[in-house]
Amino acid sequence: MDLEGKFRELMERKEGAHMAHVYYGDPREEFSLRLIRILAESGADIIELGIPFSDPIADGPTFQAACERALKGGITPTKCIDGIRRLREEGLETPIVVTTYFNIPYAMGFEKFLEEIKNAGAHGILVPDLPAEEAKPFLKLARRMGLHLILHVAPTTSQERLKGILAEASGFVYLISIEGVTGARFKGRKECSAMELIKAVKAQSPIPIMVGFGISVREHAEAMVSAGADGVVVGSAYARIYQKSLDNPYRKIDEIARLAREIKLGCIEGYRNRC
Amino acid sequence: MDLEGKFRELMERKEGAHMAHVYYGDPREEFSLRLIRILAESGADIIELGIPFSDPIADGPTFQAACERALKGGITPTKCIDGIRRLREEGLETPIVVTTYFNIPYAMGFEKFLEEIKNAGAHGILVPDLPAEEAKPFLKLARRMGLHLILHVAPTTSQERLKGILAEASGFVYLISIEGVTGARFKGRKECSAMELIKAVKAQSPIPIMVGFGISVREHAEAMVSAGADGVVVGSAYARIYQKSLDNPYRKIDEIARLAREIKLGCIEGYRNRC
Amino acid sequence: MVRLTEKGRFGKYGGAYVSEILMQALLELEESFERIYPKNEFQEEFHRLLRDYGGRPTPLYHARNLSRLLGFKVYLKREDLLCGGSHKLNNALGQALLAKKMGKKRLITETAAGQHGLATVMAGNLCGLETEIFMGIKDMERQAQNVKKMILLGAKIKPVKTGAGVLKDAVSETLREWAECSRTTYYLMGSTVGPHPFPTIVATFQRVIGEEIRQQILEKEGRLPNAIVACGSGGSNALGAFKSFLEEPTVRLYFVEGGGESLTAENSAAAFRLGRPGVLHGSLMQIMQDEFGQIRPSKTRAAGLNYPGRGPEISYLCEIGRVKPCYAFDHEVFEAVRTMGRAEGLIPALETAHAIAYVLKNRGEFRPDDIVVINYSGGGDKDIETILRHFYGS
Amino acid sequence: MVRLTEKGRFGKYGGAYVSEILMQALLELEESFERIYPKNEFQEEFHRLLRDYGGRPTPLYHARNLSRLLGFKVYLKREDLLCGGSHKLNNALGQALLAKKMGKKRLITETAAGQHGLATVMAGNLCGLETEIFMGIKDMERQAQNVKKMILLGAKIKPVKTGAGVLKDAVSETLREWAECSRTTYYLMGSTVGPHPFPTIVATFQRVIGEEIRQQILEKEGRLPNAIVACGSGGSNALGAFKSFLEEPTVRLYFVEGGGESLTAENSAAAFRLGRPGVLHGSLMQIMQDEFGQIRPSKTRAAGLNYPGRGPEISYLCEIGRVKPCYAFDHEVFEAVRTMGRAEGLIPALETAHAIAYVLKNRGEFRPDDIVVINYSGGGDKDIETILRHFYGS
Ligand SMILES: Cc1ncc(COP(=O)(O)O)c(C=O)c1O
Ligand SMILES: Cc1ncc(COP(=O)(O)O)c(C=O)c1O
Repeated sequence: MDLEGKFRELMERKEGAHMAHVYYGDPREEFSLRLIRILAESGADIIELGIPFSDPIADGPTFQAACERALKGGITPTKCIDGIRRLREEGLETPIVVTTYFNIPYAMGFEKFLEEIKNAGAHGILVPDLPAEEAKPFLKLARRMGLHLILHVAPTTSQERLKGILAEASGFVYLISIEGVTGARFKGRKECSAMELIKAVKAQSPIPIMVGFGISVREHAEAMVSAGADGVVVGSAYARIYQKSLDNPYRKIDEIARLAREIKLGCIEGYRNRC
Repeated sequence: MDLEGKFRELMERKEGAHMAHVYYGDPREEFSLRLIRILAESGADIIELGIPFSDPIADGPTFQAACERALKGGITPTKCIDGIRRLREEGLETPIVVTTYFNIPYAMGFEKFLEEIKNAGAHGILVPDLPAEEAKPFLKLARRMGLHLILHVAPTTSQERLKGILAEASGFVYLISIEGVTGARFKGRKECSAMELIKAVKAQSPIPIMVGFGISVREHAEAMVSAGADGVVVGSAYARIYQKSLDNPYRKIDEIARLAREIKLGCIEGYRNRC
Repeated sequence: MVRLTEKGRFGKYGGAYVSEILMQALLELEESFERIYPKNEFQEEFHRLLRDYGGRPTPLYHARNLSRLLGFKVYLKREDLLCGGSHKLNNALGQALLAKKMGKKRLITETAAGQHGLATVMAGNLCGLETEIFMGIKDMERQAQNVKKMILLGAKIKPVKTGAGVLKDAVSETLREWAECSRTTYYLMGSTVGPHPFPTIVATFQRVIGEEIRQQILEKEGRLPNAIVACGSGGSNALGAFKSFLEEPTVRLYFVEGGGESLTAENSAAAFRLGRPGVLHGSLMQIMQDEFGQIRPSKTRAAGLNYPGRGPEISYLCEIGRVKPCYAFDHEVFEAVRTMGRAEGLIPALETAHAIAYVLKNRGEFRPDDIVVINYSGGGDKDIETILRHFYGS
Repeated sequence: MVRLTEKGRFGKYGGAYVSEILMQALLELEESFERIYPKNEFQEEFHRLLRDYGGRPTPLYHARNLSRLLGFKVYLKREDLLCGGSHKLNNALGQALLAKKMGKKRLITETAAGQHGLATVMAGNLCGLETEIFMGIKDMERQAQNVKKMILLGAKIKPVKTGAGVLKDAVSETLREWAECSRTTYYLMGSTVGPHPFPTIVATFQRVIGEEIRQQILEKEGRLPNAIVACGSGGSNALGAFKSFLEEPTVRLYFVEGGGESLTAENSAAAFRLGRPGVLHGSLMQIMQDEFGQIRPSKTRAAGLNYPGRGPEISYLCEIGRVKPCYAFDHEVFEAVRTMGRAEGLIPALETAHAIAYVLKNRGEFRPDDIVVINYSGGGDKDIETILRHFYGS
């Protein structure tokens, strides 16, 4: 199922979408494969598959550590893409969005990279350090290849730029809920700015909105979806669970599955509570 | 006996003069008193009684240490002058020349200082950091009071200044044998410059010449006196002996007396060997 | 919307590859810089501070003993005499003033050798702004003295433990911090790196070096130099020295990077030798990286050269052949320190000593009647422990 | 034969109270200085080096934040920006050039803060002269960084263990050494102390400070300052700053010495407070001494002020009331360091901080429309360990 299909399906089911973000290869490939399947089974509607990068400047300590571990374990972009292929071969139908910092696709050649992930079975690509201006040369390319190049909006995004970004956005728009990095926790005031931003985007564009950064519990998900978001992204919250048991992360799979279900419940409730 | 008398007597006896330099109060006053008497008995014709100063810039390590010890022991210029008085009271007849750095008499008032040492029984004063130019205001004063203000000449002294110094010199002229500080040892080449300087002084003035700095053994004394000097000054060489036994310096008195006799013998032989 | 991208390009290099969160801050910065910088009020204040606080113009010193040793005429552009001991203040003062005029309350930055951090605190205090400095823990050890100085001046120091605990990691961490506070806080970038408009801003504030060189050499020699040699990583002192001569084809420009122990992947910081174009810290530039695009840690004894990227402008100038990229090895660098000390009584920063080492080693590249200007980017006080440990053990 | 004595007097102070051995060297020095100094060749070389090597003129910086704090206008004469980090190079360069022209092969000197020793090695290397530095072992500990720098530059260091192992003892030891080698070796006196002609020579080479102040303040303010404040012990930076204003009755001159912990005999270096005239190291001057004339050791945390004597010229100027002798205590000095750092981003040398501390404490002596020039004699790099230990423990 592709992204459009997924969002249509969820809308019909009156549910918010739950995108689960995993840095592939942390601490080992096999665990990531298992983790992704479990997440998909436990309520993740989209998998955001992160290709670890040496210098993840938009990530907080949790994901920094995840990248570091995965790279130390020998992960490479090629292996990550192979991972997507394996997930598909094993029957995973959940849409996959590949996340990576720009230097990774740049090193391979952006077009080749898109081809590879597309062939492996991904539906989109999300590059945290590729703002709309720099994304411009690649938007058409991605579209032509049938991939969504996901753009971001943030509380700091000006009205003018918001318009421009929404005009180019594809698949969904990744709404950065707070000013900060991944893994941050919500603080009262900042939540507000996310709500306002959701409203502003909604007013201008029908494109689905996925809210990320700092979503870690059911209540966050519920709040965002009830405010009008089409879903939320949870990432560091999962990693924080298994990183407490790195010698045997499998022991944490149940706990992660529980959280995933909780988040999904939040997405559902949020939808119901929409005014 | 005064300085003139002493030099006259020695000339008659065809002997060079042996001036023994002692820093008074090192390590204790009683020892200095004993030391001076022994030196006088063992061949010292003149006693150079040093008043310790905190910053003896013309002295080498041996005498620096001597000053430091004496000052730590509580010696003061007043006590030194009292020491002269005691030596006289106990019957010492050897001429005494007081040596001290300029700040000591300056602090007391130069005139008062001269009075005090004169009254105590000294015959002259020798100030290592008072060159002829700075001594000028004090030369007349000393003469009027019947004290010799001893001037120095050195291998570096120019012909022109030599003339000026000899014109003002009184008692004897202190001929600094080497370029350096007290306690230095002769090195071959430098001895030569002392010899030449002795000749130059002799050629211009009848004033007695005492050669100091670095004289530590009989052969030095002999060489200087045979070259025309009227005597030598030995100081650090004595201190070097007793400073090896500071807890009981009296144990070294015999050894010091032996050296004093040796030096005196050198002075006598030197006189005989004059060509 | 493309305005920024076009402006921030040097050939293919440059750009602004940052999180969407920071785009507004960069646009605001670009707009503010273009509006405030040309103003008389700004120019006067900036130049007053450069002159009276910083000590500009710095001298152009004809190093006669060194020249005799080398066989051609060598001038040193004495940025070590700038307040703080290196060229870094030119930029820090300019940006701190800019931040103040923009109404920011706080400066953040990263530092490696500590020189830039120090310059930032100094400028921050002058302008009444709080300062927070991110520094890799390894660099903190190596530059303990500068760390202490910054603390004394009132800066907060944030030790960065991630990665190798060096400059690269500190830059990442500062970018992360900035994402949280870009509305009130100014990121005072320390070199001609980072997203547009930083490389342009920093180069603009450092341009004074070359402007002075040009005027001074014309006064002293009546002609332009044959070569200008500068060390660098991000490239700020080099660009500062070079910019007034880019259009002068007779002036050869040499950029000396940190060769490290040897030209092998793990032991060097020679990005022009060992790297290729890529994106790091917001900019497309020459970078040391593996085949997959993972950034490789650089290694050199000179903390200030220990960065795997070369700024976009210097990347471009080397690509088109206008600037010759060179390197010097650590052991040559220490020898250059000694040689400079003995010949001229000056102890250069380890970074600066790279430029000197290159000239010492490659004297054959210069002719007896050549005039060579070495940009003497900083003094060795900050490195004195490292230097002495090298020569005399600990 | 009286020529020398008359020339070397400032009132009753001065003179040349040295061993006969050194008299010839002093006369030779006086003659050479008078002959060589006025020569065009010397002046040109000296000023070229001061400018291009040293970084003169040093700025006169209007410290606005500090001025605001104090309530009147304060300028800093930035001798910390001189190469080497203090005013010492002015003198070292001048004398090293003189030594070279005199045909000497070697420089000896003593140093306390290490600044003068460093300046001497630098100047020695420039002029191709060997250098040997005498330094009290206690000062060597306190100024470990400068010791290392001197070694790196090729100087021989002679640790002086006699006495208290501080400056006073190092001067004595250098004089002793000089007595052995005055024919081939030049004693490069570090301050306006010692026998004639040193105080005059040193003051002559430092005079440039005040000449610049005069020109700069007239340019900036159109009038002379109301006060000039300088720290000192021997008095070289103070005299350097003061000499151009001695005949200007409207310019008050303040000389700040090291108060130490308290004004008691064993805990201070305030020779004008605690001393009286006497002779030390060849000169009649204000000296800390006991009732018998034994020199008292001085005590202050600032190594460069830790000398029991005030040079003859500053002794005289204080005696006749032209200069006001003042002091600052150690704890006030450290606070002044912090205040200066926070206000202006500058870390002063502990010596320099005495002048700042005095002004901070006695701001009531100045009026709102006063212009006060503080001679900022040196930077605090050399003292950074001591300063940080004071504030943050070890
Ligand atoms: C003295 C000195 N020179 C050079 C550099 C390199 O920086 P850049 O390439 O920006 O000139 C540094 C960096 O800290 C430095 O401290
Ligand atoms: C920075 C600084 N200021 C002042 C002084 C005091 O010396 P003077 O009295 O000769 O100026 C010193 C001496 O080392 C010094 O280093």
